[in-house]
Amino acid sequence: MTVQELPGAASYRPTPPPAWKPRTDPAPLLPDPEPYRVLGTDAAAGFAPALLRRLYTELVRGRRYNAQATALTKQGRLAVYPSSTGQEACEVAAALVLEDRDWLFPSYRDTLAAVARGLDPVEALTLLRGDWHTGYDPREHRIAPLCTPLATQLPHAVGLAHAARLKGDDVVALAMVGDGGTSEGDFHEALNFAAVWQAPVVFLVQNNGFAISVPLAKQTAAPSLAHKAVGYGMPGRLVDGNDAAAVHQVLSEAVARARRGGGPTLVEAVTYRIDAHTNADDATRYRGDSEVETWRHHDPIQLLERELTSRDLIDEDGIRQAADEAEAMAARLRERMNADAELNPMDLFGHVFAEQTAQLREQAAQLRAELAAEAEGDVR
Amino acid sequence: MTVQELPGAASYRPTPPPAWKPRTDPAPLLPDPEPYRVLGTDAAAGFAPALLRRLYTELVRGRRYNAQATALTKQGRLAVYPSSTGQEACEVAAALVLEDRDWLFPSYRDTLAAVARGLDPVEALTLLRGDWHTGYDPREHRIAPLCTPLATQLPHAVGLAHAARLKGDDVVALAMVGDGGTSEGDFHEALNFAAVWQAPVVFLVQNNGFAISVPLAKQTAAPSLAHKAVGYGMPGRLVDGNDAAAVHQVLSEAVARARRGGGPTLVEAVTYRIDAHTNADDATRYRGDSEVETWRHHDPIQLLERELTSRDLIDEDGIRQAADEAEAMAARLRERMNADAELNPMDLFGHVFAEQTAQLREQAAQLRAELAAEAEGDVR
Amino acid sequence: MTTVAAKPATMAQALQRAMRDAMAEDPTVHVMGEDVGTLGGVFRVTDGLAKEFGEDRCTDTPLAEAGILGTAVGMAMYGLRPVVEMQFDAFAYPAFEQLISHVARMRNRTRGAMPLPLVVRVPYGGGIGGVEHHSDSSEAYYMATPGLHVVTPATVADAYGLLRAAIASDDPVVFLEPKRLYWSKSDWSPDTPAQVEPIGRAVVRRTGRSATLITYGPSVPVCLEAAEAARAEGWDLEVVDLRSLVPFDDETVCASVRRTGRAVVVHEANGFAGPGAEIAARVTERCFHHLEAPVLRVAGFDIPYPPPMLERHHLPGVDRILDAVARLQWEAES
Amino acid sequence: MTTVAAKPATMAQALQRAMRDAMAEDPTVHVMGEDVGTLGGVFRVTDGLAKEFGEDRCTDTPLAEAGILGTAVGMAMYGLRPVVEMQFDAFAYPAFEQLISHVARMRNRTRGAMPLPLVVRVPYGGGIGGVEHHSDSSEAYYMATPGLHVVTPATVADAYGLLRAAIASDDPVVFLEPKRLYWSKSDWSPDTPAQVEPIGRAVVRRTGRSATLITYGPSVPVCLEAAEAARAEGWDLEVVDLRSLVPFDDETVCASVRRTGRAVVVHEANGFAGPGAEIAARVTERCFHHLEAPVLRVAGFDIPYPPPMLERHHLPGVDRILDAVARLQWEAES
Ligand SMILES: Cc1ncc(C[n+]2csc(CCOP(=O)(O)OP(=O)(O)O)c2C)c(N)n1
Ligand SMILES: Cc1ncc(C[n+]2csc(CCOP(=O)(O)OP(=O)(O)O)c2C)c(N)n1
Ligand SMILES: [Mg+2]
Ligand SMILES: [Mg+2]
Repeated sequence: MTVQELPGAASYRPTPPPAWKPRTDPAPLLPDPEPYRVLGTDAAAGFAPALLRRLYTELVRGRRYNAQATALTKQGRLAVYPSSTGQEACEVAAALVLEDRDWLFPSYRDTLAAVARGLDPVEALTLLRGDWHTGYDPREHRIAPLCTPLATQLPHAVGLAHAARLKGDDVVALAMVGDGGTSEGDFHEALNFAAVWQAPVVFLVQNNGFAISVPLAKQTAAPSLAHKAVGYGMPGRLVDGNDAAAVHQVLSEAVARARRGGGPTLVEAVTYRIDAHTNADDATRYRGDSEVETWRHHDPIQLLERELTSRDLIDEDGIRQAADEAEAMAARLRERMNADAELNPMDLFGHVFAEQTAQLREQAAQLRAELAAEAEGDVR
Repeated sequence: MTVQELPGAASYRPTPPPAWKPRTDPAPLLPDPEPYRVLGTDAAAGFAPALLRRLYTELVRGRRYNAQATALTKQGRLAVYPSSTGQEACEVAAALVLEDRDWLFPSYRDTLAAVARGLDPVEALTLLRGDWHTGYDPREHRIAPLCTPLATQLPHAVGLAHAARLKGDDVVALAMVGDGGTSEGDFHEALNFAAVWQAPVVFLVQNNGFAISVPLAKQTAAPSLAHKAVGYGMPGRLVDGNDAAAVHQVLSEAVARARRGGGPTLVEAVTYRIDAHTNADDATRYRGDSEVETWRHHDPIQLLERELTSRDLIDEDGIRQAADEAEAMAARLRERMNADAELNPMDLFGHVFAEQTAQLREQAAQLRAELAAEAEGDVR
Repeated sequence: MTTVAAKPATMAQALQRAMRDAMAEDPTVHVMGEDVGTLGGVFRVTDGLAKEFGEDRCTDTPLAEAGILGTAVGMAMYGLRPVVEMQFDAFAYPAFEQLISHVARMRNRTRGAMPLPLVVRVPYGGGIGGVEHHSDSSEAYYMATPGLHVVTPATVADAYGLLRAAIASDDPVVFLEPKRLYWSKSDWSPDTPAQVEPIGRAVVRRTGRSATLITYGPSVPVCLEAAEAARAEGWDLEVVDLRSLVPFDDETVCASVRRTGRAVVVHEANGFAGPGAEIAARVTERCFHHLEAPVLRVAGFDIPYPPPMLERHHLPGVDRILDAVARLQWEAES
Repeated sequence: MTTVAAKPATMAQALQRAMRDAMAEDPTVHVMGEDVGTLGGVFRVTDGLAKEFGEDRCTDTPLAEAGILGTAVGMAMYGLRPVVEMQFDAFAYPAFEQLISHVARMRNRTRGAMPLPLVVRVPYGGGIGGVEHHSDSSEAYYMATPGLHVVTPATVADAYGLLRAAIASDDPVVFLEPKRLYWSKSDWSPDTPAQVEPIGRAVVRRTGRSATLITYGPSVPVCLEAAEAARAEGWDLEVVDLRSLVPFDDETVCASVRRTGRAVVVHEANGFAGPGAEIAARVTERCFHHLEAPVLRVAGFDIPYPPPMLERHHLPGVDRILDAVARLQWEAES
């Protein structure tokens, strides 16, 4: 076919590219240039005192929980603990904005969010204790298993939210991921699917400045992680991740939007990991004390405590009571974690498939025989 | 550690989140709301007539090349051909904006870009012929192998550009991908690495409206694919992909920017695939004739031809000459492709590793013996 | 039954019918993948499903395999039964992390609380003149991943019956569809009473006394042809079609090998660390004293899949199978 | 040599030293991965390299394994020799498509015009109390992918020598580092004259006459221990350390098995379709008439890797190895 033979050549008239209709107005998708804040601003007045007090209690508990869990690693009672000290506002708000029927998709660092949602802390720590991979029934609690391979839980959240919507259920999924996790392909694919399907899902990125030792500047050159939303056609929100009220508000709005069929939102919460990556990490290798110190002055608990005290919403007694409750929780946790976990080695073969294959039956028999021999040996 | 014991509590004063310094101003990264155009606008006057004529000749050749290659599939001379008819402006411009030392990373649809860059069309078609996987030495031509797994070539382009920069070489890589390919995780990871490393690479997305049968609306909800750039901190440019001058200009600017150390650019060229996905595809299953017809009225060759004729930069003779040259090219190609490809089965073992392993030597010996027996059988 | 042709049906049609019947019976069955909706898949295996059940039940996804499988995991977590199509074998690789780290492990991770009943359909194998990345035999990867069932039909009837079983299974199933048998016909037709084939049972396709050919998927017809040709050489070959690589039917396979005393494993996948390695090793472990000769393997060479013009040299053909049979130390017997 | 401790060195230090020496000798060697720079890697294997050679030579990448390997491919295309670190075995899975579809095939695809000399370092195996996804033995996937060399050291000296060879190789090498041997010591020290170990040669770690234990990586010390314990039972076991799974050293392995007449393959990876399947199959093919008993396998069970508190039940230990040796049909001999 030569050019001259091109069909339609006779009637040729240049037109604008026919497919070009901008699908969405990008302006409302763009995050504000500064992280949204509530505490210490006029916006705080609009918050129910009960909510602020609830947030405070949970933050204090959360901080104590993080400290206790880290202590348990030193006592050999946890294999490893990735602390969320400094990030409690995000952890707690993520749990509190959800209804009971909603689903939470935590990353490996987010045991606190699961606990704040009501999960038994011992069940939440099962994985990190070296006990079974997941310590709870995800369906009972509507909490997906703590996810270790980074960002892989995000498409799960999208699929689950989409499935709920197809079934006509009024369910929202909230998925948590770190700044480092946003670099993974799964982050991209999940956000894209969510936007195309208009799935009722909220993505919460806790930008705590580091992926283990790698600072944000080596992770992305974006104006903010929230700006990534635009490329998927969903709104991006930037929030001060240490301002529990602000995180609660932004997440609540995103959840409400998702619930009413408005589709997904990407929320970037700017925060900081005060502790090392895990108890096994040496943070002095990659960051200076002064940076940590600076962030200690922007502490989520103190921000909220200041708001509460300055407005007489809490007094010394209330503060002490929150601390005491947290201390009691920690004592209970310590005590319960001091009991040895009881595992059944035969569980290794029990849940690979719905029905054990002949091969697994053979292998189970082998282990059973070995265990019997071991037990006999013990007796002798 | 209770709240009260929090280090720094005494000197506590709330500050803005310390890590929050917007890294980049997002405004200049955002693409224009409408695809950029040159032909038929005042901007066209700024173009060297020689460049416009060169583009025209190449578009006409390109169209003819696509038609010839498709015809070769019908004659059983090509195993499959994914035509770029309608997209010649992108294919040609991508080739022309590069210097000899630069690298081109074509996707599976972009044989035309490789040919326009000077690659022997028979070598370019080797893969699609059913002959060896790559028909040319990528290093000799600085053209990466045509890439079938979608978007996987994008990180290669980033790595190569980065390596060149580390070596101090003045080399730019231009990588091509389709609208569908932007959904892959590799797209995301490649753009992110490119921006973080400020690698001299240009990403050209040909948005031709479809990924096989899947229309853009099922692929993304973004305002445009160019808007994805913002989330990586690189500029996004939107261009009319059927306006060869506009594509050439936008790509040239992006290449120049990369060359002077300004980092990567994402270019979305809005175009349309006039032919079916490949010769094996039945496009009537997923799109109507009228849509195709509309796009035929926004044809890259005719857009340019109109510009040239209206400004007396080409006459009937010039048009005929371009067509004749294209025809001659097609005749040569047809003739050369009529000769059977000659493959050596022993090549199967020759390039798995630098040195053949003992195992491959055994297997090669087996095939050699079989071939000998076969040949003997033929003789008998 | 407007979308299914009159009998005899092709394997592609039988697969379509299996999904259609499953979708009609069970509203939780959802089909998803690239081009599965409007187009009906590049092999037309999902033809008509979107029209009949709507796009929410048969969904054209964005082009991202990890995203497809990852969202399917989420859907299964909520109680749906997703049937995912990977467009070609090699294009399932981007989804490996989701497959290995989640699909295969979710049930085990949660001690049974959260099973993942999902099917990953993967067209596999060569012989169709596909250019690079369109002819891989990737079953070894799936077999080496505990927690997955790995199933592959060789006949039209099995295509229907095994896919029904896979969709009904409460475990994740990697369902490998031999591309070059998509258009193969048989006496199966959509009017055949719907027969679900239980997963995990091999079947003897041809009985014989001299030696056993152990095979599956695209190599089954080749082995049957080889067995016919072997008669001229005086060998009476038994052909076992595994149908299910995981779970593995040791009983059927070993019963045959114990009877014949000789075995050759045949498949397209690369030999080294390929499926035949496991098969040869376990048959030897279990039938050692019945074996007159080592279990041999006829497999693809240990090379990346060849270009179309050379693939016939790579694929196990009748001659290569007969050569292996000839090397089964027949003298030793006498 | 400020970054290397006084002798004896650990395996982690020997690996670091191998990269350091290679980087010093060859400016095209680049180390990259998550946390490899400032932190020196989560196992400190790249400790000090960024400081000594600069961040352009030892680069902290964004957190995206496919992107890491994909950009490394591009760097190798331009003539560099990237040494990529995957942080843990299971976190290499996102990079599978790049590995299978490009790394393993680029040389073949271009008929030798574009080799990809790159190394993918993967810490693998269990026994360190790692939570889920931190203890996989993924070598079967790599072995089943033609075009990759697959190498794994079991001693400190080999860690140095094999990694040097891997970096010097013009082919892509998957270099599997047994996590739980990272802190193992030996008499190797950084002062030992730099010895490059050629890839593809197994080594007999202990000679014996009764049977051969064929093993590699983390299971080598276990097998040596088992061999010691076996003396009490009257068995004199030979232990072969494969060192290289691809290419496979048939010569050394078969010479041993032909001598002893009995063999057990030992590894942590799941047994089904695991590395031992190939090893047992090929040893049987080649040594059939020398075998007094079938080649047995002692491997991880066919289950997802267990949680830390149960991993000892999964990992092949001395007792399980001796049980297998006991099943080598000793009566048959007499
Ligand atoms: C796919 C994958 N790659 C690598 C790792 C190892 N890893 C665990 S945590 C971590 C850093 C995560 O950083 P970020 O996403 O910012 O979360 P944070 O730790 O700060 O909460 C890495 C690299 C992993 N878990 N999964
Ligand atoms: C990873 C991967 N998945 C699937 C395919 C199969 N496939 C080939 S072309 C194509 C559509 C590509 O669409 P797009 O990126 O828009 O490029 P276009 O064909 O329009 O040029 C698909 C799905 C592939 N080649 N690679
Ligand atoms: Mg982080
Ligand atoms: Mg397209």
